[in-house]
Amino acid sequence: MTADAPGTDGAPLLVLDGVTKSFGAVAALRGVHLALHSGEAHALVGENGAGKSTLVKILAGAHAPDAGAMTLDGQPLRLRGPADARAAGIAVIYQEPTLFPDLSVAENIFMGRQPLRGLRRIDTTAMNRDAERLFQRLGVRIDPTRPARGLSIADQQLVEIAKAISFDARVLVMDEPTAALSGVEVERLFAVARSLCEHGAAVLFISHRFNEVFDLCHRVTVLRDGAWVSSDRATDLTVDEVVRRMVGRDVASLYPKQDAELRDTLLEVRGLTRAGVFTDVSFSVRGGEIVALAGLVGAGRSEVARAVFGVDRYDAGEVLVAGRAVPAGNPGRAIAAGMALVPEDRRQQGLVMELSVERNATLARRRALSRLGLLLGAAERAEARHWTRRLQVKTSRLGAPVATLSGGNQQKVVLAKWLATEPRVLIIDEPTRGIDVGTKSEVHRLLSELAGEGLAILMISSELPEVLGMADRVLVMHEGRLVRELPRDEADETSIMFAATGQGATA
Amino acid sequence: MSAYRRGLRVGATSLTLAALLLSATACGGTTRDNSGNDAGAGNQASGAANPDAAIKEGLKIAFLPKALNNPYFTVSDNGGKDAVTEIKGEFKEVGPSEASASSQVSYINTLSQQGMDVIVTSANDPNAICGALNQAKAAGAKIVTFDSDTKPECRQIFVNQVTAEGIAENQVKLISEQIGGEGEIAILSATANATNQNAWIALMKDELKKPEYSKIKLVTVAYGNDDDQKSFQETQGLLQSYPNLKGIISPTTVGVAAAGRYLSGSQYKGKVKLTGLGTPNQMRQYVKDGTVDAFALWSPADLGYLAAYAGAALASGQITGAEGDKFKAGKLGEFTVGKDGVVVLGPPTVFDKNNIDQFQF
Amino acid sequence: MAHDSLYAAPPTAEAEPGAGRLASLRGLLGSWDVAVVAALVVAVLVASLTVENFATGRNAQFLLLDLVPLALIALPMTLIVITGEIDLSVASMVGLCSTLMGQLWLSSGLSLELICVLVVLLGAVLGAVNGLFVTGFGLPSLAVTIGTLALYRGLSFVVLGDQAVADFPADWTAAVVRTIPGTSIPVVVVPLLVLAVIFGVVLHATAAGRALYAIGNNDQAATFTGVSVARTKFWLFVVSGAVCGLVGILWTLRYASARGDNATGLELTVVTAVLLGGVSIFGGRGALLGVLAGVLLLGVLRNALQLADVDANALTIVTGTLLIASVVLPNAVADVRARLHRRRQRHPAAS
Amino acid sequence: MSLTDAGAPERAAGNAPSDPGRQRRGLTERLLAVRELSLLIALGLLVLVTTVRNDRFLSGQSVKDLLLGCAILVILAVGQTLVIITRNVDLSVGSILGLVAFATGSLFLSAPGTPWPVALVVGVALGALCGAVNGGLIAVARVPALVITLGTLYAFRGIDYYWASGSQINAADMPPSFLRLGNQTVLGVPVLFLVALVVVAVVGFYLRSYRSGRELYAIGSEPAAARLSGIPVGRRVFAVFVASGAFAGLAGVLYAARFGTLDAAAGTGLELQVVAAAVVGGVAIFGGSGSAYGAALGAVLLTTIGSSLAVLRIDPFWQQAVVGALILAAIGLDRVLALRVAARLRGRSAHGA
Repeated sequence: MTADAPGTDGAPLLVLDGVTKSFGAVAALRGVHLALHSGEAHALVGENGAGKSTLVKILAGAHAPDAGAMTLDGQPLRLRGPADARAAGIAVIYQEPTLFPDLSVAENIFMGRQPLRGLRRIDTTAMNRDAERLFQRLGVRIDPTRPARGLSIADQQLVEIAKAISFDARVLVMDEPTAALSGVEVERLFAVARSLCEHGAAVLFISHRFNEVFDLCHRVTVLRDGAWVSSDRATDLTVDEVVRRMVGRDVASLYPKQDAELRDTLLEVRGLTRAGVFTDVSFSVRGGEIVALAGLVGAGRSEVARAVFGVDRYDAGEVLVAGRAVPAGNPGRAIAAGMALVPEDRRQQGLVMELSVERNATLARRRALSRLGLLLGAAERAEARHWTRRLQVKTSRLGAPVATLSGGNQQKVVLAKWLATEPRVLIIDEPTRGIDVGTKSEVHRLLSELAGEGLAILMISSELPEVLGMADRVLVMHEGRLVRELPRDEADETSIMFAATGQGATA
Repeated sequence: MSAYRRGLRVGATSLTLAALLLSATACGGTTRDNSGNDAGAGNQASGAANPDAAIKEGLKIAFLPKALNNPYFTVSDNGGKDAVTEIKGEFKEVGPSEASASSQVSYINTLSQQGMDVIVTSANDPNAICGALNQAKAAGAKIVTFDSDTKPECRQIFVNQVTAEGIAENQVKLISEQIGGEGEIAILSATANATNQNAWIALMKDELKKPEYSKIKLVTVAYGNDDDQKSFQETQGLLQSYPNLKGIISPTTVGVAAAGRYLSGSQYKGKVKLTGLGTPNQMRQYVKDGTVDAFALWSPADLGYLAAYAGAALASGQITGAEGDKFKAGKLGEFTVGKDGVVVLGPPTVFDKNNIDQFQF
Repeated sequence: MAHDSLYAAPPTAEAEPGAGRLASLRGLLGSWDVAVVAALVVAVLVASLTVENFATGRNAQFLLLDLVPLALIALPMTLIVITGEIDLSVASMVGLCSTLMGQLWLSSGLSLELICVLVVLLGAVLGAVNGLFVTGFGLPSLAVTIGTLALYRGLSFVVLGDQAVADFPADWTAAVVRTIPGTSIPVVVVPLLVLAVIFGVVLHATAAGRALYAIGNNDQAATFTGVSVARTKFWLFVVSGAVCGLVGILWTLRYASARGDNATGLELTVVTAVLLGGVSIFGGRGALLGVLAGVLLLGVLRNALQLADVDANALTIVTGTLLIASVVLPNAVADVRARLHRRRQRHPAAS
Repeated sequence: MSLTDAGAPERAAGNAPSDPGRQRRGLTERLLAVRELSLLIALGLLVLVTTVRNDRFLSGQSVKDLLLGCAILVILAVGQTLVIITRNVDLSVGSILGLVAFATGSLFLSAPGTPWPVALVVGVALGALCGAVNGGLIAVARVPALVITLGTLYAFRGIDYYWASGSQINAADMPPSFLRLGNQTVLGVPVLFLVALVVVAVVGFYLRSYRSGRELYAIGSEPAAARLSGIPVGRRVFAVFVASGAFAGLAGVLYAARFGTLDAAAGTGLELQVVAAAVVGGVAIFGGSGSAYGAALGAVLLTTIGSSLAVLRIDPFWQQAVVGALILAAIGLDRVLALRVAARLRGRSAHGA
C-alpha cells in the first residue's frame, strides 16, 4: 500500500523549524523540525510524552511556541489562536474529542462556518444536508440533528473527522484518531485521508499502531523526549528501527524485572462488571508478581483499575485483598485494606499540583500521621523526607509546589505518596507516561524491587516494550472484556496486539 | 515557603491580631460602667424640667431615618435641618441604605460614640434598637422618635404626626364622602407589623361601627409591604377579588401612589375611589386626572421640624418628657407633651384639586 | 463532569500547565494574609489618629459586637470556599432560624434553652438540604444556594409574616451584649474565639483539613487518595447551617427581635471578608487567620467610615468594590508576574 | 472518561440502521420544545385554577395587567439567557435597572424637553456601559462572573443611592408622552409587552439563526472545545455582558415609564426573579442550552404566580419562597432530565446511531 512520497522534492507546504515549548520546568518540545509536503501523509511517532500532543496543539494554535518559526507556503506563519490555524487551513482531530454536548452533530461539524442564507441566517436544512453528505463520504450513519451528548467515543471521533474534512483543509492533523475506531472505520478514514492527499493536502498522522503508520504514511518522523530524532521515507524503515529510535536503545535492556519468589495471592478480582464499561473481569495477582493489563485505549483497563480501587462503583463482582473482601466504591477502605493506585493521569488524578511536595507525599497517610487527631508537622516532614530520599526525588525543597517539578519527579512523588502507605497491592496505571528515559528506568527498577519485597503489582501500560519487559503475566483486554492471558514467555508484541485488537478473541 | 518561615509568619500574624485585641481591651477598661444595664424607663422623668431654660446653641442633633433612600424621610429630615439651623445647632443625617433594624443599631452606636446631644430616629423595629438607644441615652444623648415609635421606655419623646384617632376619623370620613356613604371598601396597608398602620386600622374599624357608616363594609386589609410593585400588584388583586369594591384606603404614601397609578391606568379609574395618606407631589397627577378626589397627609417637613425642636428642648432642660411639659417649636408654636411622652403634630391636611398646587413636598 | 468548571476560570488558566505562573501566584498569595494583617494595622492606626472617637473601648465593643455574626459565619464559609464551593444562603438561614426561634418562643411554650438547641439543629437541617442538592444531585453550589437564598428568606417571611417577636427574657438579651468584666470585649467573642480555634485546628492541623485543601485544588486527586469528596462537602454545608442557626440565636437576642428580614444581605459581607482574607474563590488556598483579619479589616473600615460620617451609600459602594478588588487583584498581579516571568524565559539574555 | 466505545461491536458489524424516528425537525430542537410546551401547560393550569377560584382573573383588564406586569421581567430574563447560555451569570441586572431608571428620571428632570427616544437611547447606552464594566472585570480577572456581578450588584446600587440620595422622581417630572409608553395599549395589548415580544423574538431568532448566536451555546456547552474551535470566547462573553446590561438598561427605561415614581430602590432584589425566570424557563444553569422563548415563558409564569397569589389571597410572603423553590426544582429537574436523556441517547448510540 505504501506509495512513493509524492512531491517531497518540491518546496514543503508547512515547515516547523526549531520549535520549542516548555511548561514551567518541563520542556515539552526542544527545537523540533518538521516539514510537511503537499500530497503526503506524514507519520509522527514517539513514546507517550515525547511531545507529539504539544506539537499538535501548537499546530492548532492552542499553544504558542516559546521559540522557533513556522512557515506555510514559505510565508511565516503566526498562529495567535485556533481561529488563525483554521484560517490558514490547518484542521486538527484531537486525541480526545472536543465536541459541544448540547449542540447538534451538524452544528458541531460546522460551528462558525454554518452555511448561510438570506440576512446571514444559518441555513439549517443545508447544514444538516451537508453533514449527511460528509457522513456518507465517511460511510457512517449518524443523525446530524441529534445532540452530541451521549455519542459513543467512536462516534464522537467520527464527528471530529467529519468536521476536519468539512473544510477541505490543506493540512490535516490527526492525533491518534483510530484508537477507538473499528477496522472498517479506520479503512474509511484512511480512504478519506488518501483522497485529501491526492487533492494536494498534507496529512500529519499520529499513532501508536505501526501497521497503520506504514499502511497510510509516506514519511515518518520520530520524536523522543521532546526532541526531533529523524525523518525518513517509510519505505526505508522497519518497525523495529522505528521502535529503536523512539526508545533510544535496545528494548531488552530497558526493563530489568528481576525474578521474584511468588507468594500468596494478594489481589483477587472476581466477575467484576460495570454495565457498558467492562464485563465479567476476573484475575488475581500474587505477591512478588507484576501482572500487566494490556489493551487499546478505551478497552476499559483504567476503568477496571478505578473500580477495583473503589473510585468508581461496579454493578457486580467482588474484590478481595489477601482473601478479604474490600467494600465497593470507597477508596478509603481500599487504602485501609492495603491497596494503592497510581492513576494514569498524574496531573488530574495523582497530584494536587499547587500543594507542596511534602503535602502531596503525605496526603494518603494523613490519618496515620495524626496524633490525637492532630497532624504534626515534624512527623509529616520526616515521612516526606524519607520517601523522597528513597525515591531520589529531585527538588530544591519539600515545600515547593509539585507543579514546579519535572514529569519524572512528579511521578516519583505520586509513587512516594502511595509507597508511604506501605501497600500490599500496588495498582499502577501508565507508570512511565510522559517522563524522561532516565527516570523511566528508575521507576522500573523500583517496581521490580517492590515486587521483590513481596508486593503484588498490577500494571497498566500502553507501551508494549514496558509490558513485555516488566510483566510476569500479561492480561489483555478488548472492549471491556479480558480476552487473553499470556505468561511471560508467550507474550510478544504480535500476540498482545492480536488479542488487543479483538482478532481471534478467545480467552 | 519553608515550613519554618511559614511558622514564623503564622506566629507573627497571630501576635499582631492578639495585640490589636489587647489594645482594644486596654482602651476599654474605663468605660465598663457604660454597658447599658441601667433601665431606660427610669430616665423619663428624671430631673426636673425647667420651662424657662433657653434653647442651647451648638447642640449636636442627628437624624437617623428608617433608611436614607426614602424620599419621605428626606423631606422630614430637611424640616429637621431647618429647625436645627434656626436654633444654631449642628445638624447631621445618617442612616442605612436599606431599612433594617440591625444597621440602625450600628448607626445609633456610632452616634452615641460621636457624643451627639440628640438622636432623632424613626424605628425600623420597636424593640430591636432599644438596647442601643438605652446605651446612647446612658452616654448622655436625648432620644426623640418620630413617625415610628419604639417602646416608650427607650426614648424620651415620641413626635407623633397625628393621633391615631385623628387619622382613622379623617380617612373613614374621606372615603365615605367619596363613595356616597355605602359600599365595600378595602384597606391597602404597608407591612403587617407596622405598629402605626395597625393602630390606625384598628381604629378605623371602630370608626366604621358608627351608625353613619353602617352601610360601609370593610372587606379586607391587604399589605403592599411599602413596596411600589407589591402594592401595585395587591391593588390589582383587590379589584379582581372584590368585584363590588367601591373604595380603597391606603394609609401609606407608597401604597396610595401605587394604587393611584394602577387605577389611573385601568378601567376602574374614577369608578373605584381611592384615598389615603400621600404626598402632594406623588399624587398630583392622579388628583388632576380624576383618579383621586382627595387624600390627606401631615407635613413631613413639619414633623421633622417639630422633632428637632423637641430634642433641643430636651437637651436644654426645658422639658424632660414628662406629661404636661410644654415647649415652643419655632414657627409651629407651642406643644404639650402628652401621656407616655407623646407629642402630636396636629390634624392632617386634606389635599384636593383645589389646593394641591400650593404644596411642594 | 462538565459542570465542575461552572463559573470557574476560563480553561486557559487551568489547561496551561504554567508552573511558573503557579509559583508566582503562590508567592503572592502566601503573603496575602500578611498583607491583609498589615492593611488591618494601617487601617486601625490611621483610623485611631484621624477618626475621632474611634480608639475607645466603647467603640471596640460596638465594633466587635457587630463583627461576631460575620466572623462566626466566615468560619465555615472559609472551609467551604477552600473546597471550591460557596454557600450564598447563609444570611437567609440566619433569618429563617431567627424567625423560627421567635415563632417557637411565641407559640410552643418550650423553654428557651430547648428552643436554642432546636434552632441549631434546624440550621443544620437547612444546611443539609444545601448539601444534599450539591453533593447528591451534583449541582453547582452557586446555583443551589442562590435558590435556597430565596427559599429560606421567603420561608422566614412565611413563618412570622412581617411580625416581629420581641418578648425574649431580658436577662438573655442582656447577656448577649454584656462585656467581659473589666474589659470592653463582649462575652460573645469568647465562643467565637473557641470556634475559631477549633476551625483553625481542623483546617490547618488535621487530616480532614488536608483533605479540604486537596478537594479544593483537585477533587479527582483527592478521590484517588481516599477522600470522600461528596461526604466531606455535605458535612461542611451542614456545619455551615448549624453555625447559621447559632448566629440566628445570637442575632435574635442581640436585637431582641426575631424578624424575617434579619441579617438580609449578610452573605455578601461574609463572602467579601473571606475573599479579602486571601481565600481563593477557586478553592484550595487560604488560611483562617487571614480570614479573621479580613473580617476585622472590613469591620474597622466600615466602622471608621461611619464614624467619619461617610454616607451609608458610599459604604455600599466600598463593600462591593472591596469584593471585586479582592478577587481581581490577586489574579491581575499573578498575571503580570507570569507575563514578566515568560518574558524572562524567552529572552534569558536580557535578564 | 467514563464514556467508552460500547457502540463499537454493532458498528463493526457494519449494519448500523438509520434512525427510524427521525423527522424534519432536529432532535436537539425537539428536546427544547418539550420544555417550552410543559411551561405552557403549567401556565395554562395555573391560569385555569386561579380563574376557577375567581373568574375575574381572565377579564380583559386582568390580562392586560398581567402582560404589563411581566414585560420588564421578560426583557431581563432574555438578557440573562444570553449570559447563562455561556455558562456565566449576571446578578447585577436589578441594580443596573435601578440605576438606569433613576438616570432616565433625572434626565427628564434636568432637561424637561428631552424626547423620549433620546431617553431610551441614553438608558440603553448606560446599561450597556454597566454591562461593559462587568464584562471587562470578568475578562481581566478571569474570576467567576457570579463574584464580579455580586460585587457590582452592590456597587451599581450604591452609585444609584449616592446619586439619588433620598430624592424621588415623580410622574409629574416626566413628559406625558413618555409615561404613556408605560400604559398605552395597541389593540388592547400594552406597548410594554409588545416591546418585550420584539426583544424575545429578536434574541430568540439571533440565538437560533446566527453563527455568533450558536457560538454562545458552544461556549457554554464546552468552553475548552470552544477555544480549540477558534471561537473568540473572551470577546463573546464580554459582548454577552454588554448585551445583558443593555437589556437591563432598556428595562430600566421602561420601568421609569411604567411606574412613574422613581427612587433609588427600584428593582432591588429583582436579580433573583430574573435568574429564576430563566432557569425555570429551561435555560440550563450549566450553560449550553435553553432559549429566549423558554426564558420569556418562565418570566410570564413567575409573574402569573405572583398575581395568582394576590388573587387567591394567599399570603404574599409565600412569593419569595415559591421563587426559591422553583429555582431549586428547575435545576434539580434539569439535572435529572439531562442524566436521563444522556442515558437514552447513549442507548441509541449503542444500538446503532
